[in-house]
Amino acid sequence: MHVDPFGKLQSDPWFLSGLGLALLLGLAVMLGPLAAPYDPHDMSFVPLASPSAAHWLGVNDGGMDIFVELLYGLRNTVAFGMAAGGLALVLAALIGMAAAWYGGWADAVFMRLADVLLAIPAVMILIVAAAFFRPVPLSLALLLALLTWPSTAKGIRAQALVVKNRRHILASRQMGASNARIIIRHLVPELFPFYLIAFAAKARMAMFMEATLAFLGLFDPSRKSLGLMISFALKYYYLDIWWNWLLPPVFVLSLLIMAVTFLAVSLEKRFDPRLQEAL
Amino acid sequence: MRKTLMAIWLVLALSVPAAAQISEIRIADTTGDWGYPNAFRHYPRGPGYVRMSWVFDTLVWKDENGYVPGLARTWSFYPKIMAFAFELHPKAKWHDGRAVTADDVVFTISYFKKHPYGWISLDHVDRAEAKGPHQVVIRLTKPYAPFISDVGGTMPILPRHIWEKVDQPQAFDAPEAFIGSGPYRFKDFNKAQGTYLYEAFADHHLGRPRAERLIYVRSGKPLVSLATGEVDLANIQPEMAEPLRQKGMAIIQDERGWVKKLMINHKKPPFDDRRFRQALAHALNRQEIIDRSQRGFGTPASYGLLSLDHEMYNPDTPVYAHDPEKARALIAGLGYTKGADGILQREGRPLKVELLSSHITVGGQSVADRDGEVIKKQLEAVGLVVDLVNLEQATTDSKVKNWGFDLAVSGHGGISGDARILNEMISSQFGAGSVNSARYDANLELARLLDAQIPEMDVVKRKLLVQRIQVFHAEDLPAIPLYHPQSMAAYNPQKGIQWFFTRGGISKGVPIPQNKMALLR
Amino acid sequence: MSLRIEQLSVVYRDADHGLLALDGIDLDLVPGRITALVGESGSGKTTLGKTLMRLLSENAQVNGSILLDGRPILGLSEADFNAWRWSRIAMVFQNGAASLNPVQCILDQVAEPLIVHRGLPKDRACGLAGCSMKALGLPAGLHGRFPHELSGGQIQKALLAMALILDPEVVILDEPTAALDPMTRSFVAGIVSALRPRGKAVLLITHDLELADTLGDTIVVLYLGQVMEVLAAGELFDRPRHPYTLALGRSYPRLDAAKDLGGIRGDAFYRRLHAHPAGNGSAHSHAVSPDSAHENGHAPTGGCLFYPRCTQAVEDCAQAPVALEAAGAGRLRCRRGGIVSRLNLEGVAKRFGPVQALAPTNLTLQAGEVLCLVGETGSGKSTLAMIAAGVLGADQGRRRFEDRDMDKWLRRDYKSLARRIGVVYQNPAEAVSHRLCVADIVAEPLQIHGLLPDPTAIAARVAELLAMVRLPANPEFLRRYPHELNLGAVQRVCLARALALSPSLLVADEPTSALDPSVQAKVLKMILELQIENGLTLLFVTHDIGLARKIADRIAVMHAGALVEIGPATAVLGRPIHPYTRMLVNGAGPAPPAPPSGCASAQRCPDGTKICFHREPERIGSDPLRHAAVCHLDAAGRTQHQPLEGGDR
Amino acid sequence: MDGRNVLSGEWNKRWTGIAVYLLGAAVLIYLSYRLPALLPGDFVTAMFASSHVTLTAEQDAQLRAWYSQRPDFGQYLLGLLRLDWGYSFAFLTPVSRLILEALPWTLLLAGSAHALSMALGFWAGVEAAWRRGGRAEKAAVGLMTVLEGLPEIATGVALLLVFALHAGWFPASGAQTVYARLSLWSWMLDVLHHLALPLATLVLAYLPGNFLLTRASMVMVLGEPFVQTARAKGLPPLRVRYGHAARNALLPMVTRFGLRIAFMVTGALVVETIHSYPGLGTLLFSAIAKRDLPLIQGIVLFSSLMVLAVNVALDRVYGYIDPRVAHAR
Repeated sequence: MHVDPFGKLQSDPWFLSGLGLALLLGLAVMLGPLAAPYDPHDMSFVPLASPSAAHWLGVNDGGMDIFVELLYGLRNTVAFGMAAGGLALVLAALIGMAAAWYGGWADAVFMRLADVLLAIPAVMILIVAAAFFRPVPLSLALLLALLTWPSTAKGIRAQALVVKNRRHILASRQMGASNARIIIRHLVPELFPFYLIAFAAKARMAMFMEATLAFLGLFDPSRKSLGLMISFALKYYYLDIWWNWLLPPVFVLSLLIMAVTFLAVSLEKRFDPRLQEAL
Repeated sequence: MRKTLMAIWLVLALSVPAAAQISEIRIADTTGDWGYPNAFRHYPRGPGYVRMSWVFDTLVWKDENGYVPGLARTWSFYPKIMAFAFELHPKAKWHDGRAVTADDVVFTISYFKKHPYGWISLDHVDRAEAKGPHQVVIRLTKPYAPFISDVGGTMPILPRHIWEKVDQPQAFDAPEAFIGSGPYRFKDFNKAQGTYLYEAFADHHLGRPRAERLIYVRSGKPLVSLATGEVDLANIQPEMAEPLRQKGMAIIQDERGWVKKLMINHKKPPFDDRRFRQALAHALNRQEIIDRSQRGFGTPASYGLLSLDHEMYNPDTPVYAHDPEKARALIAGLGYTKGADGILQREGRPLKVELLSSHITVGGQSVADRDGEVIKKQLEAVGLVVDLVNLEQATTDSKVKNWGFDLAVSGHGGISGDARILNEMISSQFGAGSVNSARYDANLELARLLDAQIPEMDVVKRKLLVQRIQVFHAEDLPAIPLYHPQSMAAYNPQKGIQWFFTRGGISKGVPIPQNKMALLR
Repeated sequence: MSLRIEQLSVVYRDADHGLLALDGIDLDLVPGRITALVGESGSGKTTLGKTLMRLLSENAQVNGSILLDGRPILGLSEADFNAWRWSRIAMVFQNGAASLNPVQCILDQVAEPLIVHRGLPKDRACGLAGCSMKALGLPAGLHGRFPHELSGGQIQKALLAMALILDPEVVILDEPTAALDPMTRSFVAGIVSALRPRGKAVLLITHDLELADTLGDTIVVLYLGQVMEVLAAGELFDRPRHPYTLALGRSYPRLDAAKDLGGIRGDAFYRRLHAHPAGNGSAHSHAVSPDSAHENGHAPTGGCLFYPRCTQAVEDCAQAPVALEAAGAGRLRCRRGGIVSRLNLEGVAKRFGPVQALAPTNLTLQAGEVLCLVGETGSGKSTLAMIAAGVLGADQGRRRFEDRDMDKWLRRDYKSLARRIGVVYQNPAEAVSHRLCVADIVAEPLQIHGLLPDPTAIAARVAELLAMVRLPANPEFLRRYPHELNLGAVQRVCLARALALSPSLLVADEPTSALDPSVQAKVLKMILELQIENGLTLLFVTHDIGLARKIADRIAVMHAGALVEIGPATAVLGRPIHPYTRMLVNGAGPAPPAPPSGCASAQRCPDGTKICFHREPERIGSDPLRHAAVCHLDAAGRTQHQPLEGGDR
Repeated sequence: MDGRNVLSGEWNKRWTGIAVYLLGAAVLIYLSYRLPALLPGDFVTAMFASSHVTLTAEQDAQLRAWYSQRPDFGQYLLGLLRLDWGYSFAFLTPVSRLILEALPWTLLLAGSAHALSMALGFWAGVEAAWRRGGRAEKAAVGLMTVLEGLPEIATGVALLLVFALHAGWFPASGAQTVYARLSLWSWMLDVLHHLALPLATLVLAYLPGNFLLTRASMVMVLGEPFVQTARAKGLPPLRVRYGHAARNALLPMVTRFGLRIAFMVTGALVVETIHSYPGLGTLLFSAIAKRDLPLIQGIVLFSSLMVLAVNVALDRVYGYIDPRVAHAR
């Protein structure tokens, strides 16, 4: 796919802020654990101590340093969110596109499969799955992706149906292009704005699901994650732990989402040349 | 017109001294629905029983000091004829106005023999005879020490004229199913919202209840509901005490009626060896668990399992000080050597242990805690490899019940009630069906003692037996008691009701502060 | 009320440079007179229209003044001018269906101005809109339809109805007749000229010189944003004064000009006899062409002599000598038995839901031939062309390409078939993905078939193709996007793409109808040259019989989904048999409705006999050489079948 | 080459669609029957776990036997048709009545939250896309992404603390002041008073997603020529923006709204728990905790029927919203 050279991109504010945030968080994920002053599982500090020189963000109820827990939690959450979000998007795009393009029985089968997955409450399947095999984060991310692709797939299918009969796609088919080539070369780029928005939504859902899973008791407490931190912090909502314990993970989560969404907005223009001069 | 009536009523209430009638009391509960409040439909847990206790009276009841008269004014035990005699309160009435008679008690016993009610076991009871309108004698087949606590204090008396016609008690949900002799009539249970409504039974034999209406409300955040005055009584987390005290709330604290313990799968090597279990006990620093997991609100439990506040508690039950070195020595004695990486291993296989943990419901509230994490740290310090698995509660319970575990963090109440709890929590003969029971029958002497203490009617002799049971439990450690979490409640004193935690827990040891006596003072 | 434009200029400001679209225009639109504005794409015609309607994008800088009835409209606030839009000044846009809201039926869209400006209730507004659409030739059945369900002509009529609904004083028409067939075109022209007596000031923007010449009271010629010349009515072709107008007029394919002379590949040749001294001494002859290095190498004399210049020659044509064989009535010396038929369709038909788009039809295409498919919109000519190209599946009938069954070939090995057929579509803007730049578009077929090994070879081939279609091959142009080019350039890119694999059959569906005359002339000339050079068979679909006359070897006339007449261009145009063809050639009025049975055009056929009203004439056979029509009379007017006495059904 | 997918003739496309649709429904009903049984543990263990009643071995076995007699799939199907969805183990009342009792609260909370956030999200999305590149759009997108970063757990508790505890404007829990003897009018006010906080939490959670989706979809429409025609027709700006442009950007929003309504049952579980708001989510979660199989089956079946119904409706609505889609299939 012929992408516009990065000439105009440098000057686009959305792209710069999105990229800046992404780099900042990437740095934190990479270097964080190395720069962390303590071991995240070290519970030897005075519980619920307020922020001090030794503990920038104070200590949580279990006696662990909050700042260190934040750094380790960030890495796990980003990994979990990106894995689940990314996989869900890929599944949704391919299935949605194939359903729209092939139509007929393929469309019907895929969409009914989507309905089945939509109807069964995800919570129950997570519990059943957690009981049968160890809730390793990777397997949970995979499971989440398998459960959540249907809603995006339906959205993409609806749009692909509108694009499917554009003349330049028929022309490409007449030139002898195989189905796969047409889907990848012509159908996929056509819906680019939606992928980024869908990815942001799915990644967000995955990261917040961590908190819900911790809330339900399905998440291994010894694995640090932002969701777990939030769920434990909320137990002491009546103490004034808001500023040092609850706000940081929530703030970092929204930074993550902002990075993905800003990039989505900026790249929108790049992938649809017509938009450059629109209005 | 109604508005003015209400106004007068309020003025009246305020002016009359504290003992006067108040319009309503609201109690908060996080879970909400505990089943319909009658013997056959309430959930088998503490809160379910308490909701029934407002409607159905028992022969005997308890308050913060000990046993008090319930339906029976006096009761006594005649060892020669192995029978208990109860003299009923003459003015006791059913909610439909009919008088409570000895026949009702006789009928209730025979009815519960035919339709067993989980909370009580009547296999020690032969039969009951009415010796007059208000005298009844209950004969035992063999002596049964916990009779007063288990049967006298727990068995709800059913009105004969209603239940004699009922052969399907579970399906019987007509309004008459909730006619009892308790201080409150049952009005409504909204299943979706998890709320209950009771109304005062004016001519209750112990006097008119202080609150006209009693309402249970479901509230996820008890502190907020209390502070905003939506509810008048609620269980709280220890940390909430201080902020609530500042808001003028009265705080009460229960005796140590609930214990957190580490279940051990003693059927599976190496856990089947007593010395290994003792080594585990030495490895655990219980005070650190309390500090890290409960922010210091809690006290280490006795290794004899019985609560420290129990009158039969044995002060010199063996204790295992936190001594990692001794623990390693004990384990080494079993043929384990310490590998280069500090991990204990035998024949090349590292000592790998799976620790199950989940949200245990304490007094009806499911709370996430860090016990699992702390225990994992402490055991790993000694050299074990601990794999902490956090699962949903029902999943963990089913794994423990089918012996599909190594270690599991668990907990239960009832340890300040009758000593029979020891039988249920140790021997499989009593507690095979319970998830919290250790089901440990390896020690024959312990099993003999357990069987001996049930029929022992003489309190002094029974105490000796119970104390020796505690020593055996501490030595064999079928499960390692960890600590008693501090369970507290808060209530709004302006309402003029003094709530209290019942001595030894309500009926068989339910650590909930909602005792009906508080509303009958 | 008149519209006076004084010293109007428009500059599109883009970051660091500006594009001068209009430069110092002075123009008066007088009520009751039509001003025609002609010029090629990129001359600024459309920009002027949009400036009058104040629809330019933010980055456009407008100075000079526009006075409507003496009041300057550029200074008005958006709200005030908005009230005038459509009620006093309305415009018909150029891009057809795309100018209509795809999710609203056309009746609502036409009625909307009445509801908004006049505050009429919805039902009354729809009533008024309905009859004004009927007056413009849109039957009531279509009113509830959506834009994508209508043909080009119907869309144009809808846009016209919408523009005239509020009876505005000034009407701007941007290319109202582009891509319309002659019937609809003359109908629209009638409507436009009818505006004159209704006292409207009309600005007609078009590249259709003939229309401008006949309709325009005054004709304004625009070139790169400047007015070159203003002429009175009828002077465009007869008395042009500016050289550009002359050149423009000359390159316009007018109806009466004859077809240009064609040409044969290679050069004229002569045949030279000579003997080889050292060889076996037998005299032999072989073709000599000026560039062949004859002296040192001997061009083999083996195969068919015509081999070097024959467009359907194959390997073995050059191997062995070809004997003279009997062929039908005459005799033929050709290894391949005369002109091979490249494609034959027997009884192919197509139905779209209720509409029978194409009745069962037989058609044979000779190798190296140019067949023009002529017919008005909705006659099924595009459907037939697309079936021939293999783009559309036929509901029934057999298709054979280079005497191999096409449907089996399609299913088993569609790639090799795709390499042999090139297609050029009607609307260039739609036929290319606006997401690919020029280089990618042309390279796509090469990439698909992977014929050329490495990217440099592909790039070279792309450059060569672009040169073939007279387009620059510099990197800056290669990176441009379709929407940055004018329609003519995009169509030529499509042509380059279609010819990338040097196909043996080129199907062109009205490729030049959306182009300016000068560009169209170049493109047509170039297609003919390629056809002559590569010997490819050309199926050219058009509604412009003047165009067909210029390039076609054979002409096939389509009417209401059926092939009504086919034959050599001169015969069909000289002595048309079928009444519809006659009408096409002489330009008579629209056809009356078909009778219940018998020949569809029996009503209006001058020599219609009794039989024509009772029995339907047979379908045309597939013999490529005969001049036949779906009619009971033969070329000489004699009845082909026994007259209808008794017995016949 | 159109010749290649000859399969998709008009007739059998419709029939395969319906056949597979029924197959999907059958799979759903079977799953709603089998899946709950797969949950580890059983009602007896779950119920008597941390309880003071210690069952003896035979009591435990006897109870287990009694609770494990479940209707086989045939009887289950018959029951469905007769609308007798079985008795809840714990509540000992018909499952259908339990669902109907909890449903109105879920409809009130989740339904109004979706409607409100969809309307607000659509309006804001259209306005932002219209002012594309302007400062207002930058601010709106910035604000919305920050909002999207807040997990609904955190916003729920924050609102509860600020408005219920400190300010005291709103009640802390429950759907109404229980058993308060109120007139109809004051009861409705009381319900709204309780609804405020949970509704605000949900709207804050759903709004950003809807906004971004609308904006992306609008941006794709703005490039089309018919928008310019609408402006040329001198229509008032609002009619141009909504009547013509936004109407074409409606398709993705309708899909999302349909899907959200479909899994409304378990969507608001977290907010229901924080604000102790009754609803199907809480009912399902407590049923799962108690392994109350009939109730779980009932709720899962109900949610499946909702999804199927929504899908049928969506197919109809697609054709109405964008005729091109109906033709494309």
